[in-house]
Formats: sequence, C-alpha cells, structure tokens
Amino acid sequence: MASTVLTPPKHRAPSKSDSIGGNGHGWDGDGFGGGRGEPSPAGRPIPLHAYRMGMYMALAAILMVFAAFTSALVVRRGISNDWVPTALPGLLYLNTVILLASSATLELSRRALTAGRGEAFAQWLYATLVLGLAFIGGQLLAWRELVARGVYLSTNPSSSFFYLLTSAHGIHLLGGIGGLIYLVLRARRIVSAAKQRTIVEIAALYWHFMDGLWIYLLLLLTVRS
Amino acid sequence: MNKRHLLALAFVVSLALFLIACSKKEETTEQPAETTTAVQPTPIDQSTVGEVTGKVSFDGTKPKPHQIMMDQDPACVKAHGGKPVYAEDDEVNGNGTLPNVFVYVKSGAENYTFAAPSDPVVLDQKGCMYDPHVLGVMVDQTLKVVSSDPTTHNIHPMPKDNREWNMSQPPGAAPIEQKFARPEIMIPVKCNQHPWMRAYVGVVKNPFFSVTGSDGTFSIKGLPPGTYTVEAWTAVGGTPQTQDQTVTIGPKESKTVDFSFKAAS
Amino acid sequence: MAEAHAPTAHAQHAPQGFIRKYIFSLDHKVIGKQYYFLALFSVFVGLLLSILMRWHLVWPDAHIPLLDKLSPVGAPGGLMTPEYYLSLMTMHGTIMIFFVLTTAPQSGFGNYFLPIQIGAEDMAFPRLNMLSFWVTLAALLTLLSSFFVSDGPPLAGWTAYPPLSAVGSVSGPGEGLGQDLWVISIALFCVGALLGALNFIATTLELRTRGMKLMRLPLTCWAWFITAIVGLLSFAVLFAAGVLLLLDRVGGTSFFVPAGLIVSDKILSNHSGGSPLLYQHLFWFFGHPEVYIAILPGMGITSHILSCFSRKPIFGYRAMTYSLMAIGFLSFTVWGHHMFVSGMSPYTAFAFSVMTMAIGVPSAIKTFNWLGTLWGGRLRLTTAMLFSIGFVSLFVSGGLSGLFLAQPPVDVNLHATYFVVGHFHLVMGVAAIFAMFGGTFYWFPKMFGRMMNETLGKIHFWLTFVGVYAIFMPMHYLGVEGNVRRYSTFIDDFMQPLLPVHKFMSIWAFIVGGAQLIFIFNLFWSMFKGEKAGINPWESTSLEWTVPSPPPHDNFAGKIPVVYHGPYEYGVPGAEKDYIMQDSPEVVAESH
Amino acid sequence: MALAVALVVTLITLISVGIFVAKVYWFPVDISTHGAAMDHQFLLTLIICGVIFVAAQLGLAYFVWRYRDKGDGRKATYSHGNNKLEATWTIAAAIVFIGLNFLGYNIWAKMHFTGAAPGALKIQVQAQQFAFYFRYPGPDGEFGPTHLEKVDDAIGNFFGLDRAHDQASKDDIVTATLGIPVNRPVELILRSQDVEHSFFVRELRMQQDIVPGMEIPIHFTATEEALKHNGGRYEIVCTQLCGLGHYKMRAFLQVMTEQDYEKWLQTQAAAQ
Repeated sequence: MASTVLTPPKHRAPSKSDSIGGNGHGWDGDGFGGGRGEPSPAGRPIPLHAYRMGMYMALAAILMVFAAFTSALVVRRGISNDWVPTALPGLLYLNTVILLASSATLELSRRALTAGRGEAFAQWLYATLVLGLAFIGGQLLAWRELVARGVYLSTNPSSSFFYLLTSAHGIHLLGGIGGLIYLVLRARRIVSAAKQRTIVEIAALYWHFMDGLWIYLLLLLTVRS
Repeated sequence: MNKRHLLALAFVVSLALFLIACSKKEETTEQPAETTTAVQPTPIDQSTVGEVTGKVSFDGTKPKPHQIMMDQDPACVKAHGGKPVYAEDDEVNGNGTLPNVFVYVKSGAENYTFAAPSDPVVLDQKGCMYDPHVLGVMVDQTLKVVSSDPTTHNIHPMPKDNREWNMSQPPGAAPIEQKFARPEIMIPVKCNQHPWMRAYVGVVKNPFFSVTGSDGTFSIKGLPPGTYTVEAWTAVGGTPQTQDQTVTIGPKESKTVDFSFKAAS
Repeated sequence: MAEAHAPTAHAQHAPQGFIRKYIFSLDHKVIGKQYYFLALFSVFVGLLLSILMRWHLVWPDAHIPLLDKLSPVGAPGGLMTPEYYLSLMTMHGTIMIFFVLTTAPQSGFGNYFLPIQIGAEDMAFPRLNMLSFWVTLAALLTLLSSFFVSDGPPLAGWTAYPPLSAVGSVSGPGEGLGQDLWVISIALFCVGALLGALNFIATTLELRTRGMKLMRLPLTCWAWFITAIVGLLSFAVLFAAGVLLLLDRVGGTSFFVPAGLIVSDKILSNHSGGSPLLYQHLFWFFGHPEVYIAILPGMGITSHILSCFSRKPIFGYRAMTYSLMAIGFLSFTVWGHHMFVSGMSPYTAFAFSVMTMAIGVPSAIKTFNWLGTLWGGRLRLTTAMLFSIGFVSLFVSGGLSGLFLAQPPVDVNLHATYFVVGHFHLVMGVAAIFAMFGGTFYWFPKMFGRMMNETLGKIHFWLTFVGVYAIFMPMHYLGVEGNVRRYSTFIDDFMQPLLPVHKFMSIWAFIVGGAQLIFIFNLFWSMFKGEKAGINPWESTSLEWTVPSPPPHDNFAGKIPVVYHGPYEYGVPGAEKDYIMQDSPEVVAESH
Repeated sequence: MALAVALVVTLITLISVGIFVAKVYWFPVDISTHGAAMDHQFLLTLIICGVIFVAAQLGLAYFVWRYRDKGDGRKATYSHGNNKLEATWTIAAAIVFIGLNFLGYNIWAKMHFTGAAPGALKIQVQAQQFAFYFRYPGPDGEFGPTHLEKVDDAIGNFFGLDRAHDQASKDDIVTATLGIPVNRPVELILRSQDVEHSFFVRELRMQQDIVPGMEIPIHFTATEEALKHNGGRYEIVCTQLCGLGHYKMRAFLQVMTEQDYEKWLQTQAAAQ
C-alpha cells in the first residue's frame, strides 16, 4: 500500500515547521496517521475515527428526527382537548429490562474482545442479538396487547404517538440488529485483526444510543402532561 | 464462513420471524366485485311492455324558500339580473306537487341487462345553477357537463360507491365527459366556487327512471311484465328521503303509482 | 455502518466496466457529476413549468400546444385548468428547491471538489455517497411520476400545508395519490440529503490532508461543511414532518388535521384536534435553514471565484467563515418569519423578527467583504467572474427586500404577494443559480478537461442577468400594489391595470428561458469540442488545480499533497508568481 | 466588458429605485386607522434599503470598472482585510437592521397585543372552499352554536345553525358581503370550515391566515376615507393556497355610513 506513505514535498522543505501547522486534524489531534481502516475504493485507507465521526453524525440526525417527534408530541398534547393518555402495556417495562440487558451483554462482548477472548466475544454478541430480537418481539407483543384492547394508530393522538415512536425506534433498532448480525458473521476476522475492533465500538455506540433513546421515549410516553 | 455461527444465526433469525408472524394482525382486504364483461342486452318483447305513471304530491306546509347569496361572484348576480334566486330543493309546484323527484325501478328488473345508451346526459351550468337539478344516468352512460356561464366552475361529484373526481371548467373550455361505473342513488354534485350549486345524479342499471317536472308527474315506459319496487327520491327541504312502492304490471298494462312527501324535519 | 467495512480487493485501481465506472460508481467525482446532471435535468423541467405558468398567466385563454398531450385532464385541448396551474407551481417549487438548489451547489460541486480541495482521495464513505445519489434519484422519479397519476400532480404548494395536503382527494384534484407521491418523494430526498450531509461532515473533519488546518480551508469547503451541518439538522426535522403528514393522510391519525372539518359537504369524522400550525412550525424549522442550504454553497463558490479573478486574497477570510457559521446557526432561529400572519402568537412573531434582522448582519458582512475583495483588485472578467459579480448584485437586491418582509407590520401587506416571490427568487433562486453558472464555468475545465466557450458564455450571462432583473424586479412593485401570488388567473378588476407588467415579465421569462439553451449548447459542445484545458487555466491556488484535468481516479495519483498556505494567496508581494498554490512550499516573508 | 457591467448595474439600480421614488406603483388607498403607521414604516424601510441598495450596487459597478485588469501589469493590492473596517460595518448593519425593527414594534403591538375596543362590532368570518361567509349576531349580540350535521351549502346554512331550536341562532344574520359601518371598531372572528385560507384586504392593511380548528380574532376601524373610493366597496381575497378555486376565492367588503349599515343589515335579516 504504497500510496499510504506521505509524499514529502518535492521542492524545498519548509523552513519553519509551523508553516505547515501540524496536520489538519485540529479537532482530533491524531488524524492523518491514526488508525488505519480498510482501503477506500480510491486506495488510501479511511481513518477509523472518520467512521466514528460518521456514526456521531448519523446519531445527530436520528436525534433530530426524534427531537422533531418530541416537539410535535409536546405541542400536540399541549393544544389538544382530545388527548386521552394510553395506558402502556406492562410488557414494555420487561422489554426495557431486556434492552438494558442487551447493552450490558454488548459491553461484556466488547470487553471480551479487548481481553482477547474470542469465544466469549462471539457468545456475548449472540446474547445481545437474541436480547435485541427479544426486545423487538416484545414490542410487537405489546402492540398486540394494545390492538386487543382496541387501541389502534388512529384511536387517539396519544396512541398515534405511541405507535409512531415505538415503530420509529424499532426500525432503527432493526438496523442495529443488522449490524450485530454482520458482526457475528465476521466475528472471527474481528478477533484476529485488532484493527477491526473499531467496527465493534461503532456498533456498540449505536446500540447504546438506541438503548438510551428507548429509555427517553419511555419516559416521554409515561410522563403525564 | 463459520458454519456453526451461520446455523445459530439462522435459528435466531427464524425465531424472530416466527415471533413477528405470530404477532401480525390478521388482515382481510375486501376486494370489490367488479364486472368488466361487456353488457349484452337481454331481449325484451316490445309488444308486451307496459308503463308506470304517477304523481308526487307535497303534503304539509311549504318549506320557506332559502334565498341564495351570490355576492362573491358578480358574474352570477348579473346572470339573474339582480333578481333573488332561491334554492331548488325548496321548490314546490303551484299545484301542490313536487318537482325534482327521482323515480326509478329499484328492484324487479335484475333479470334483464341493458346497454347504456350512446347519447350523453347533459348537465348544464346556467346562472351559477345546475340545469337540471336532478337527473338520472345509466351505468357507463356518458354524463356531459357543459357551462353556459362566463365564470369558472368546478364540477365535483361526491359519490360513495363511484370514483370521486373534481375538475375545473373555465369559460370556453371543452365539455367534461365522465361515466359512473356503479349504480348509486344519489350522487350529489357540487361546485366549490359557488357553494350553493348542487345537482343530484342517480346512476341506475336499467333505463326505467324518470324525474318529475313542474307538474309533479313522472312516467316510466317500456317495462316488461313483472313485479317491481318503484322508489321515489326527493331532497325537498334539503334533506334526502325516499319512498318505495311495489307494483305488478301485466302485458301492455299501465299502472299508476302516486307518492306523497312531507318536508323532512 | 455499512461503510465501516468496505471490502475492496483491488482497491487502488479504478473500476473497470461502464456500469461500475459511470453508473454505480463509488468515485466522488462521478457521483458529483451525476448530481450535477440530475440538477441540470431538474432545472430544465422546473424552468419549463415556470414558462408554462407565465404563459397561462398572461394569456389565460391560450391553448398551449402539446400541453394536452402531456396532460389531457389538466389541460384539455391545451387550455390549462386552474388546478393544473397550481400543480405546475407546486412541482416547479419542489423541483427547484430540492432537486436544483439543494442538489447542484452542495451535492454536485461539493461532492466533486470537497475531497480534492482538502487533499483527500475520496469522500469518507463512498458507498454511502453512492447510496445518497440513488436515493435522491429515486426521490426525483417518485416526484415526477405524480405527473402521470389519474387525478393529477399535487397542488398544495412546495410547502404542502395541511389540512389541504392531509385530507385526501376530497379537498380537490391532485390531493390523492399525487400528494402521497409528493410526501414519499420528499421523505426519500431527506434520507439522501442526510446521508450526504454526514458524509460531508465526516470528510471535512477527518480527511483533510497534512497542513490543511480548518483556517486554511477554501471558503467553498467551509460553505459545504456548514451547509452539511445545517442540512443534517434540518432535513431530519422535515423527514419527521413528512412521516407525520403521511400518517395523517393514510393512517387516519390527527397530528395536523383538526376536528370538525367539512370539506365539500362531507364531515370528516375520522380526525380530531390536530394542529395545522404544528406542521408549519416543523416545516419552516426545516424550511428556513433550507434557504441557506441553497445559498451558502453559492456564497462559498462566489467567494472563491471573486478572489481568484480579482487576483487578490479574499477580504476578511475569518469574518467570512464566522459569518457562514453565524448564518448557519441563526438560520435555525428565524423560521417564524414565514408565519407572521399564520395565527401564531404575535409576541413570538416579534421575537422571530428580531432574529431575522440579526441574520441580516452576517449577510451584510459577506456582501461588504465581497466588495472589499474587488476593491484594489485586478479583475479578470471571465464568464465565471461575471456570474459571480452578478451573484453579488442579485444577492444585494434580493437580500434587501428581505428587510421588509422581516418586519411583521410591513410583512402584513406584502405577505403572499409577488413581493415575496420577487424576493426569494432573486436572493435564493437566481443568485444560487448564478453561483452554479459561475461554478460551472470555473470548474468545467477541471471536470471535463476542456474549456467552455467564453463568447457564448458571455452572451448567456448578459441575457440572463438583464432578464432576471426584468422578471423579478417588477414583482416587487406588483407586490406593493397587492398582487396576490399563487393565482392562476387574475380575474378581478383590481388586477387589470397590472397585466401589462405581467406581460413584460412573461416575455422576459421566455427570453431568459431561451437563453439557457445557449448554456446547454455551450456545455455539451465544449465537453467534446472545447479547447483543451491545462492543469490550472485560471491560475488558481486551491488543490484541485494541482492535479490533471480531469483528475485521476484517486485525485492525486497517490501523491497526497501537503498544504502550506491559506487558499487565497493571490498578488503576494515578493512571490515568484502572482499567486502561491496551497501546496507550494514557497515561503514568503510577508505572507500573513 | 468592465464598462458594460458598470453601466448595466448602474442602469438597473437607477431604474429600480426610480420606479419606487416616482411611486409608479404604490399601495392602494388606506382606509384603516392603523394603516398610516404601517405605510410609514414601509417608507422608512424603503429609504434605508434604498440607500444601501444604491450604495452597494453603485459600489459594485464602480469597483468592477475601476479595478478591471487593464493589462498594465499592475499587481492587485495584497490585503487580507481590515478588522476595523469590518467591525465598523458589522456594528453599523446591526444597529440599522435591529433598530429598524424596534421602530415597527409599536405598530405591531397596537394591532395584536391588545384586543378589540369594548363595544366593537363582532362579526364571524367563515372561509370555505372557495367562499367567505359572514355572520352577524343580531340584536341579542350572541352567535348561535354550530351543528356540523346541519351545515348545508345548498340551502345557505353555511354556519350549521339550528334556528328552530337554538335561541341565540334565531336572529343571527348570515351574509355573503362583509358590510361594516365607518368609524366603528370592528372585530372579526376568523374561522375555516375545511382547509387553510387567508383574509386579506389590501386597503385595510390587514392580512391574517384563517386556520381550521382555531378562531382568530382581528380588529380594525375603517376611516371616512373608505367611503370616498369605489363606493366603499373593496375586495377581500384569499391569500393562502386552498385548492383549485383559490384564485377565485373572494368576497367584498362594503363600508357604509352608520345609517346605511343599519338599513343594509335589516335587508339582510329579512332575507334569512
């Protein structure tokens, strides 16, 4: 990978080092020569912290979507006289515990990876995946319970928001599950190559964010006015 | 690829799919039955047909006519020369009979099929009113909407069983030609730019319908012998109401069926 | 996530085969061109729609040839119906705002030049980049498909206010399937824009080459970067609004639809207490930043070109970057100025008004700094430069009329009149398009390896520059007179004396529309027959001018540049040449 | 080329400003008590913007001409800016822009921060696709309730009144023209039956969206000036996109003397 080597200036060297001003990564200190990811299609590897930055930005966008939903909920609840709170299925709290547990197992998996215990890493990853799927299943069961009670999407603004927020969160979590499946499939390569660990970290970042988002949504849905 | 991992993964995913499948609400979507086959008319022996005639009278106090306010479109006011215009649903004939009653054979003619006539039924817009106020068309017969007004109208039938449409007709524009695919009693037609404008279109499967005029009479001709339910529909006073009567017609027989309506409260 | 593991076996080599190279390409340069041509196609569709509208406005009885072929229902016999006019207007607005103004200057030029200008070989996430283009294309196709549905394209305006846009076909033609497609298209566009934005941000922050400090970024990069941040935050909100609107339409929810509506004699009993104003707040929370998404890249491109062809450093580089940041930040605090007469609290209106006036300050700084850049320069009046000068002129004209609309008591009489139409067309529509033209003439040599024809370019510039003033300046007068916008025909006596003004504007619209054919001809002719371009035909300083035209697949042929200078070192005293390239290690004593 | 740019920009500037200065196109007559202040604020803004506009455009024109590349080998002035100058115009712009805004504060406050004068004439305005209808409370000063199922446009019951049962509805007067007496404070209560509409009377200097699900009050007083033009008749237009008939959605405002108004109202009452 010859192209990764920094080409020195061909002409004369700069007389003062600070005229280069260090590397360009003013916000990251160690930018250019940092972690090496896989090569981009063009050739040079994309630094790993770029992936992290990308994930932060994705999370910012997701956060804004939910912020918009939140403000819609707050405004809609504030102005309306047709708001009848929907009693949430008790199952949601169990689901919450499951999701929290999944975050914990993902952490255990990550630690196992750091400690170099590949088998444990994969096992905890499975546990996370199972818990994640269980959460999704649990959410679906919670929907069923509401449907059985005759509470549908359009029954009341509060139920509209309930279905909206749970499904929006669920879809995002499914994305996370897709990521976990990918990690599982690549578990071996991840264990063998230390560079691959960033993927796990980024996946964990997303997963924990979804976890936190769920707690927030649950609070939003349960807190009355 | 690690086989053991793949297996485990497949298990987990199928478990998830199973869960999802279990929790899916059962849905049944109703497919509206639609007949698309070309209509082959049933032969009717013209030498035996009879007719139903009759009169629709109005019983009780006449509704107070509602004056129509056309101020917002000077073109409409001008068309009436400044004279007050009253809602057509309030009209009662001088002889105590009702105009604008749609009388049709509601049942009894199911064994026959009829081809829609090729002539269109014309609905005109004149002085920001519909002419006629009540009309009937056959299923798949063309309704031709024309305008005699120097102002833009929009024609907006609001059916329950047919396809809804809503089109503008600026002055000088070509007539709008549309068909209704399913029978429906009655489709209100509205112009949103002149909210008072209203017509009623009855869509029926047979040619046996009639609308009462200024003498309150109707006549339905060409009925083959049989027993029919004849229904009269009116919107007198603004609220639609119907009455049914059963009539049996022998060969070449002419029967009289009279109706009498009160204004709906 | 999908990006975190791009396994490419022979990574360094350019992909072979037409499909991989030009269609499903991961190369930011190809994607940039794809965006550019998508916008070019869209701008001509949008332009055609506006010409049809101007035609109908002044000759309402005209039977427009071929129009009945396009839409037998919307224009029976070629005579445009009022609903078809509104549909054209809606589609014009939507196409221009989303698929032209948001697409070309940011996603088009940005994709192509951001990585090169910061010394990177590609965007941070090439796959995401490709995805964002294809999602955007899907959005465009979805939108255009609404032209061919039975009850016509949507007519609720590019703002799609509920309940009109939310209650379905009962509220009129175009509000059935057409409006559904509109909402879906916008939601898709949001997804594409979000993916693009996060890619831009990560690329700018993480992939700068050695020496490319933030304060050495060309102003184009700053503008793309800030725009990406603004887009990331605002498109997410529009996406949410779109989801809610779609649910109101098809899910029977009542986020925006209040109870007790009677539409065309039909009581809508399936809705309860929703708030139309809630939609407006969500929409404009996106909608106002969107205005800056459209214009900020234009500002960046203009700054870049002005400095280059003035042969002079940009005046107040720091002030330029700070004002970009200030505009980006303040753009989130002013959305209520679209809603002074909407029925929201008048107290809030006043607060929004103050913020709006405040956002005028960084805009003014930019204008003064552009003038300052020209001052004392040695101006080379190339076509690119002319369009940039035109940009400044148009931005001043359109920006100042914003000061009227920003004040609630003045806005009351101008709101929803042609004054507003004139204002936003000048400041965000035409100005941004001038920046695109400027960018096209400036970067064409780099993108296609050939020069565009300057003579044709100048003819095109003059017709367009004079023409847009002739079209949009009179709109201000009409607005003051009280000429209401979004009317398909002017039926009232009140309007009759103003019709000659409309005719004047329409005729100029046809001229300007025709003049764009010159540009199209120039573009495609030059692509194949233009004079061959060297590496740096404009004697420009930024990194894209250090590589061959067009650049190789990985931009720098493996030789990643190191940056030693700011981006606008023109006319440096004591330097060998009139300019110092960013990657030139030449040290000049008085530099900075 | 430089000269052409300078000339064209100058010409455009002078023509644009000239048409405003000559008042070739101007606001229609003002018939409200609050309009004069608004017009004044507009004029003030116009003057300030006009000065900035002329200065900036002519500056641009001059610079393009003055600093064109004459091919004399002169190098451009090497300058990265001037902090003092930049700070000056930043502060100046901020003061002018925000100051202008505060000057308009009172006008806005008077229109919106206070309600209508006590004893103002209350009229309900209902907008629907595509017409306005108006309701006067009648002698009892009370509006009867609306019954959705009673709404029937074909017989003119736009407000869904049940005159047979609701006492307050009995004397309500529904009209298609907004008749108002001159010199008397009027409070309009705006509501919509279906989609968003807007109420705009240019001469009244009054524009307000009509939002379904809300009742929005606005208030004004028509001046004697109103009687002097066009027989006191002015156009009410809808300015919020409301569907295919939007361009035709209008009604008329008829300003009358107090006596004429009473007479008119009686005629309207008789037609109910």
